[in-house]
Amino acid sequence: MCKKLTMIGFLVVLISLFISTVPVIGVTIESEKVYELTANIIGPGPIGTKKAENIESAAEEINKMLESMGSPVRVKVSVKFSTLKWGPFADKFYMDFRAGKAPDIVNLRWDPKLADGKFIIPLDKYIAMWWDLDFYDFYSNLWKGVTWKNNIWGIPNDICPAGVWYRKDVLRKLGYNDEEILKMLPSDGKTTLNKLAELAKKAVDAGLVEYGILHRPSKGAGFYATLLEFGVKCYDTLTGNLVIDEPALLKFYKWHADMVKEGVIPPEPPSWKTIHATFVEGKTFCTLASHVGTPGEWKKKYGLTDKALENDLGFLPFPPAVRGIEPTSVHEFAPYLITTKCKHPDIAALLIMFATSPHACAIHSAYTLRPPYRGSALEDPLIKDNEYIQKTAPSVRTVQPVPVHPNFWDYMTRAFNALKGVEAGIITPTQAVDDLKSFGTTIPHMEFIKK
Amino acid sequence: MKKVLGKWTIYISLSLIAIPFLVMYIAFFMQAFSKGITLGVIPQKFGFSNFSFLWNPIPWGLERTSIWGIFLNTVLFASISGFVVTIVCTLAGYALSRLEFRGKVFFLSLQLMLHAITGQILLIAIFFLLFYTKLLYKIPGVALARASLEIPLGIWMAKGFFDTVPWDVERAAIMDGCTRFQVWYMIFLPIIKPGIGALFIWGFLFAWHDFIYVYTLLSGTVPLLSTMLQGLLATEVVDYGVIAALSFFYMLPPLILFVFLQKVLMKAPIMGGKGIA
Amino acid sequence: MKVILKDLSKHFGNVKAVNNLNLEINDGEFIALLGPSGCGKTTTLLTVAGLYKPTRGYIYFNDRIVNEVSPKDRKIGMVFQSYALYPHMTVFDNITFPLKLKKTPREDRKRKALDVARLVHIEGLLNRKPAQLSGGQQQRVALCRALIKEPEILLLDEPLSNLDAKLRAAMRSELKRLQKDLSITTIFVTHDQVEAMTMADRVAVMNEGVLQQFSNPDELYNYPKSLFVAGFIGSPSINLIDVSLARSNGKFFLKGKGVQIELPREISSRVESNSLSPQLVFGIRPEHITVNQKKEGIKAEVYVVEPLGRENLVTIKTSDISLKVLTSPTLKIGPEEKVWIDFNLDKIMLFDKETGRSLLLR
Amino acid sequence: MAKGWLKIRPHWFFLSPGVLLISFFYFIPVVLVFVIAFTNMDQAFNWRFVGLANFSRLFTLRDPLIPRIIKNTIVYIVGALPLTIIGALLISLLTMRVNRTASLFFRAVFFLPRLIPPVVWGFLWMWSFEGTRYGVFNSILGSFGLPIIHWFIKFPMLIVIFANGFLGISLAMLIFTSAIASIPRDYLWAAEIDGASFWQTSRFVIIPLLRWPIMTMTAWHLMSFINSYVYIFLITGGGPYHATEVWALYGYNTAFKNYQYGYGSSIMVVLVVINVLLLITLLRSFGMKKMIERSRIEA
Repeated sequence: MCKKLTMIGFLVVLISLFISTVPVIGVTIESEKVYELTANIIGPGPIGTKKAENIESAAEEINKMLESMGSPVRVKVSVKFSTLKWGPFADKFYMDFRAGKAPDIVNLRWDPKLADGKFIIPLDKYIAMWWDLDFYDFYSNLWKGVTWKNNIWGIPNDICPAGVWYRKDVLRKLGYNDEEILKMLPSDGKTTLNKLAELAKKAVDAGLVEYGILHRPSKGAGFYATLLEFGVKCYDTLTGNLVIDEPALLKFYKWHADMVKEGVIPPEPPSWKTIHATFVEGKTFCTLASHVGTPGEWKKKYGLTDKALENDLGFLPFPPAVRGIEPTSVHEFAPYLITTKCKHPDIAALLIMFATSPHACAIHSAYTLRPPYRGSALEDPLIKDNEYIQKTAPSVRTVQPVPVHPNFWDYMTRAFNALKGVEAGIITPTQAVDDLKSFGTTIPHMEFIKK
Repeated sequence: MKKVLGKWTIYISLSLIAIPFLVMYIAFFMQAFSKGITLGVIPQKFGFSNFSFLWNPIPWGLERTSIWGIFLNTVLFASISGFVVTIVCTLAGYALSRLEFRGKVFFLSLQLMLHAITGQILLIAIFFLLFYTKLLYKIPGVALARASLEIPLGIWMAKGFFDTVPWDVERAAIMDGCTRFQVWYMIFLPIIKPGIGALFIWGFLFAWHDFIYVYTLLSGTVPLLSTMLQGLLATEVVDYGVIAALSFFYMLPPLILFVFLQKVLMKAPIMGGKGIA
Repeated sequence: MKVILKDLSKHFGNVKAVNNLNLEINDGEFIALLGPSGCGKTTTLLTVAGLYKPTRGYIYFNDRIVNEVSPKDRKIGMVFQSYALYPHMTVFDNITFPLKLKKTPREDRKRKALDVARLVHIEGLLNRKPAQLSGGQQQRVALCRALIKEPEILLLDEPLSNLDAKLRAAMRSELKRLQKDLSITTIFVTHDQVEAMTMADRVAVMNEGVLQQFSNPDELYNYPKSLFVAGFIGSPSINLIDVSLARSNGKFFLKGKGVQIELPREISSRVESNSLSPQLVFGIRPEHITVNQKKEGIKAEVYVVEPLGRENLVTIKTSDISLKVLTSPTLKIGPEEKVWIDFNLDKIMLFDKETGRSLLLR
Repeated sequence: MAKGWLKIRPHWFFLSPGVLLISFFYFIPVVLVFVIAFTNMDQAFNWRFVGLANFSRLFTLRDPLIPRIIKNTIVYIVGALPLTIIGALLISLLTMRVNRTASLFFRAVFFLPRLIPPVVWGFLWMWSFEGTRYGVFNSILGSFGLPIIHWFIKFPMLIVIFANGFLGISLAMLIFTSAIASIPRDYLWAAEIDGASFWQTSRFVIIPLLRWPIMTMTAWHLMSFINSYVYIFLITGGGPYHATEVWALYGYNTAFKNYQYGYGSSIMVVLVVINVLLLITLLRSFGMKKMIERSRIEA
């Protein structure tokens, strides 16, 4: 309680400071001054709605404080929430932007093109200004994911360490007891992808499941993670260049082609709906398409029970597929960004700060079952007693961000497209690698690792 | 006996071609009006629950869009297109049917050539054109672009309507002292009323059905029924049942128009149906 | 081949196109189906061809019922009103099309085509397309195509109606000669009575799907069995006057508006035995009325004089009745002139007004 | 209203709106697409001219997808065009032979695609051939205990060809049936009396008489299959792995999916050129002037 009061005190000071920086201080203007802002917030699915609601409640909180201060200034924010997929949502943003309808705050998959194309503004100023007040306990690895050319461009608002979910009940039906299961698939991920595939094949052959292993139907962090499992080097951290790692890529594609042949992976990745539905129904043994927080979505949309989550499902980071690789967990997210079209970036930044407060973070976490993105949120009464969140929260610390490079997602798109071609049997693994090689020639400074 | 057998082979071969389509149509219909289907076509529970979007907001996240706003957008878009097609084509059709001027043959054959170029391959350029003229992402601008796709053939259609009017009517009107514009306005327009109706409906329907122009030039910013449906399909947030019901709702106005105005439409040259989109 | 139509009916929904038709056509005979348009004559022809299935009744070719035989197996040749020459084939291909379908060798086809083409004098046109031919030539090609199959029955559907008057007259005699030479049973549909009368051995007059009379042209003209036939046959057409029969002093009189005619004894006796109702129609052909200025007969007034060249057609009015009369051009009369007319009582016809049946024939 | 002006040049008054719109939405875009084809225009909308770079990428096979795209385009056209014309002919001929009700029914079934909006038609195909047990045909297979089929993996091009072909059929069928209906009945009767079977009548009489509609429909659909990509875009988006990506769709995707407007334009320029060449050939062989009647008032 005491802590909260000091917090409010801080904020009041802050706001008075802040208002003075905006030349509209209440003394000179009698009538109400209302700042109107817009925000476009994206999913995932209906489950991400708290990211939008948090902005709305941030505005309310600010207005309350302003009122208590007697200031005539008000903030009005209209938030639009979209359940579009990230790709189409980004398209829409670019179009809106060109049409002059860009929102002030937007929530996109982070892409350095946004910064290079002058679509968004850097936020270092605000982060530095309010570091002690608010941003001090964001997990530090998250900032890496939104840094580009020595600037921070977005505020993290969500995290989902991607990994492997599998069905323990299927393994039990195959005759393993819980101890054996934990030994084969330890929760730290120190096993191999082939072990997983072997079990999946057994389950498929026994007719227990329809699908052995399902991966994402589109590019994304989980896809990048599977590349890492095969030791594929996509990005050179030293030079900041993208890399095409032929031998590792070939291994990656060959493995998938073999899995399709064995019937473990379907030749055509099913849609998200099918992935989730069949996994919850127990018709899929293992999904590489999900992350720590996915059970939240399963519970809300697909009828997963707490008991089943407790007993029948198991999670681990992506296990290595080749020797010498550590289990990995990867994240990507859509941070809050402020567009260059924003007329009052200060107010937008303030809104974002309130919308990422420990309590707001806890609200989001509680609703989605995703781990909080800042440590102090774990203390919040909302999730303090939530066993699942408390249990999975540490996984965030080891998560690594996806590389920040303007062509990284183009690369992933191409690589994923080739994967689909390999699985469908339209091209061979060698052709897939050739395809990527020819893509590489169109990107400046691409590095190649030859066989 | 041999003849009877021959008849049956005809029926059977026709049915064989038709069955996959019938299955698709029936599955679609059943999906729209039931909770779900088994065996491809057999509905589980008949009802209108999928149509709840008619009185509730569309289940599209927090973007609580009412179907009726989108419906009105679509009506507006299609109507503008219909009007533009009607006005431009009745004007030009008259000149091409009744006036003699240099380059007429060239103009007419040009229209046929332009119609053959579907406009889809010019979409990139049209995108930039609209962007620089500040018409991009605005219903009137895009409707104008969409209407211009139908104008080449529309001019031919309109010419056909004017051609059916006997020359003596025009000769009489000119003797009575009409100017050309008066002839057009006071004599011809009333005579070819059904043709004008057909032109309007024609422009309206193609705009109503259009996807790629709306998707590329209006997308997101201003949803129409076609792009909204495609968006729902792409995002997978709603069931197939709701999508089928929405599709049904989307298809209904043109179907009703078509059934009621079939006679008028059929007066239009049959080429009115445009190739693939 | 002998063709017999027995109780033949063809209905289209509620429309009875042909109703209970009975016809017997002898081998080698040339008959015409005559009637106004819509009388069912073409339907009859198409039914004989097998293109229509009879609703009721039978068609016999010789003694065989052919109701179920398909057109191609009926050994018929047909010429359509429009000729139905396939526009995309040459004359030769058109003519030999039936043979081609029967997979006749090309050599045979050539030979036969030449034979038939010679018959109708089109051997020089074999390589042309139908569009390059005149109407008469097209007609001959169509005939050729019908004949090449060596049909036993030839069906002609108004084959001359698309030709101009001069050509039509020429084709008439040619068709007739050809038919006699080949002695094929021929059924000829026409609405032109002159064509029917000049060409056919016998003419079947039809009206509204019902056969009116089937007899040779002479009989048809002079002894029509019904009011319809009397009115339909003959140009200029017959004069018909509503009359009633009256008897006085053992003599019979026909009384109309302003006319009274005494019937000769032999006619009146027949009338007496036949007639039931007193309402009759009196008919007399224009050439059987004589006009004089000698004040003999019924007094009348000239209304119009139409010179036809060889004769004049004079319309004459007496009381309220107008009559058409053929007079010699030497008789100089003009409108509004007073004349007197006389009927050739041997040639008069009498019909029952209600049934339309002739009262003078058995 | 400028009456005097109207008197001198009335046709300008009547034609100007049409000329204006057509110049704006056809002529200027054609010029523009040629100009953009020489830039490396991307999302940022910068006009930077790169000379022939786009075209050299296209023609020297530095884009390894090009052979695949060309092959797809050829397979697509070679498959869909005959399907459309032969299918439409077959259906029109068959429906001619059945009774009225049945013929109306079948024609309605095959005409319906034209009344269905593209998005819905796309959805119908996507959903019917979905590779999971939720797809219409797989759910039927499943209920008979048969394994599901990954339609879009096994027959992607076939599905696209059929989806587009039957759209073509709906139009061509309409044209052909009305053309058949306008053939004088005498021709068919004459053929029947001459002893032609149904197929012989069709082959020797009906189809030769339909030469003009068949030619127009072939030309029409050839252009249409070359230029349009909406249905492929909706059904497969060009996938899986470019298996159904035809030239026009590749141009669209390059521009609007990958934001390479410049390269996309150069792809479309190729189509514009092909169109112009094709049109010139077609117009020559069809004799355009014959189709246009002269007016009969000199005023």
